[in-house]
Amino acid sequence: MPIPLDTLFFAGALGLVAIGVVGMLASRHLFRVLLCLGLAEAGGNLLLVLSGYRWDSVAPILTGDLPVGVSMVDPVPQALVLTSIVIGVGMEALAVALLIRIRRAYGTLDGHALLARLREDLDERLGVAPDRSEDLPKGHAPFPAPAAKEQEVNP
Amino acid sequence: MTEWLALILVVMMLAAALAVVLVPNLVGAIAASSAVSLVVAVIFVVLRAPDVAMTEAAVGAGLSAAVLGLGVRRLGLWKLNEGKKDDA
Amino acid sequence: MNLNPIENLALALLGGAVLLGLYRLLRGPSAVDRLVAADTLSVVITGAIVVVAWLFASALYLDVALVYGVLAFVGTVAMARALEGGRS
Amino acid sequence: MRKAASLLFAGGLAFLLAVLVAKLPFGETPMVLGKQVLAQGAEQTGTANLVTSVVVGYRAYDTLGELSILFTAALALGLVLGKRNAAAPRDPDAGLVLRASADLLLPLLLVVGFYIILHGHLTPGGGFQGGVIVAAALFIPILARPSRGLDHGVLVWLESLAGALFILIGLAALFQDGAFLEPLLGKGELGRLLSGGTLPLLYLLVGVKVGAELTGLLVNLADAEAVE
Repeated sequence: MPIPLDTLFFAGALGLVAIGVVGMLASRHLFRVLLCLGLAEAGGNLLLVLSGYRWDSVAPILTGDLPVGVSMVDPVPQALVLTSIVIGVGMEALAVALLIRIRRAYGTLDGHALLARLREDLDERLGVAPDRSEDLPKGHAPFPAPAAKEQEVNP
Repeated sequence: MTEWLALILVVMMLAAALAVVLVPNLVGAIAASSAVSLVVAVIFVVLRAPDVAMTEAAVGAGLSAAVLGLGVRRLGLWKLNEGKKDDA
Repeated sequence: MNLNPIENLALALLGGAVLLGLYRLLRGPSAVDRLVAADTLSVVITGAIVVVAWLFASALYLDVALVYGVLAFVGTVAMARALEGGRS
Repeated sequence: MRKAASLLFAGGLAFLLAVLVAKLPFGETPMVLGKQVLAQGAEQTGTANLVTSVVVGYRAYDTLGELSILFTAALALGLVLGKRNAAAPRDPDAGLVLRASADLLLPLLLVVGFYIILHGHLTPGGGFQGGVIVAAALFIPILARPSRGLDHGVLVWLESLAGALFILIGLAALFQDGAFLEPLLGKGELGRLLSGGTLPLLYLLVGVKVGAELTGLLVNLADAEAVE
């Protein structure tokens, strides 16, 4: 059974975006989140180029042996995607550098552990007692009042 | 014939993308993501976009794999542990 | 698109090679297997781009294959050095 | 709570993409802008590759912005990683195969890269692709012999020079009672190497700048000390 080419490629691009986004949301390791971000980016680029495609046309480059009256694909989305890919690799390198620093500072790249650490750090900085148990109501939690730190916050 | 080839390309792209999410070892995941950008480059060629295909080939095959490989090496995540997933 | 038998044969062989490489990429028990599979796939896909350029009767796409063939080496080498591990 | 937010985000994204795809025309005539570029691009800019005419002709100002984004990324990477500890030992050299092939590949890759850059207005390719290839060419020897390192000063000078020349060409066009970055020097004959006025020159500068930036970025990443 022949499948129409446009449906096939659109399904592929959308599937790539979907896999990337779901992978970003589902994975805990930050490096894998970065890889999934790359997948979603590739899918988005594919969608953009697909939007400029045209049946029975040639690449937007004038050559000597071009048949008369042949149509060309839209060059504008291609130019946009060209710059998007190069910026994407710059961002990827920056993200890798940030991961190296995070690993150096916290010793882990697990997203949940990092979030917990960040929350504790912020609470400590603000002088608020850390609320580690989310299921207990706030009033029940033992609340050690750090007097010195409260003075720091409200002078 | 050409439809079947396009189907093979799309299936391979999605399968490699799933491998990026599911493969336990990070180096294997990077290899799979390199394969994804490989297929995306071929699809760009089929869509008559040689400029974009060339950029995707250069970035996806060479530069991105190099950046991610260096990152994995510097992060010390390169070990060949296949048993457990994502020892952070 | 009407193809003569030789073009059909070339496309069928390329499709088979891609499927075999994909099998090893998905199955490969260790990261080295996946890495070698990705490298093999990049060689096969370089050939596929050349065949596509022949089918489109346009020499423009050969540049893409050139860039691909040259740069796949860089990515593979970078990942191989990552597999060697960090400072010994 | 967080799972609900994730699900909401994924659902919203799926809805957005579905609406987008339902409204997109596939395989039909190009959009208004694309039609204009296809009809007049070759006469107005004199380049055979219409993607190039969009990137460095009609959208050269955006390309300048993109170059500054890439520059900012490289700068931020250097700042985040910090300065290399001079006393830290470097990685050992690679084996014989990689060292020998690095010596062979460096000139070959440089030739391919500059071919791609210089023919950007005639065949597919251009400054971005060629810049990536040049960066890969300069990076392979470092991968083979990490002990040798690379001089950052030359890279910084090349990059700044290319960026400054890009802006200078734009300003020259501005004072030639044109617009900023409008192509100068006539169109030439379509399809020759010396055609398109200043567009190939601009693309060459883009290539040098991208190559220097990406090389610096890769060297910085390779120099970052290993984490225990």
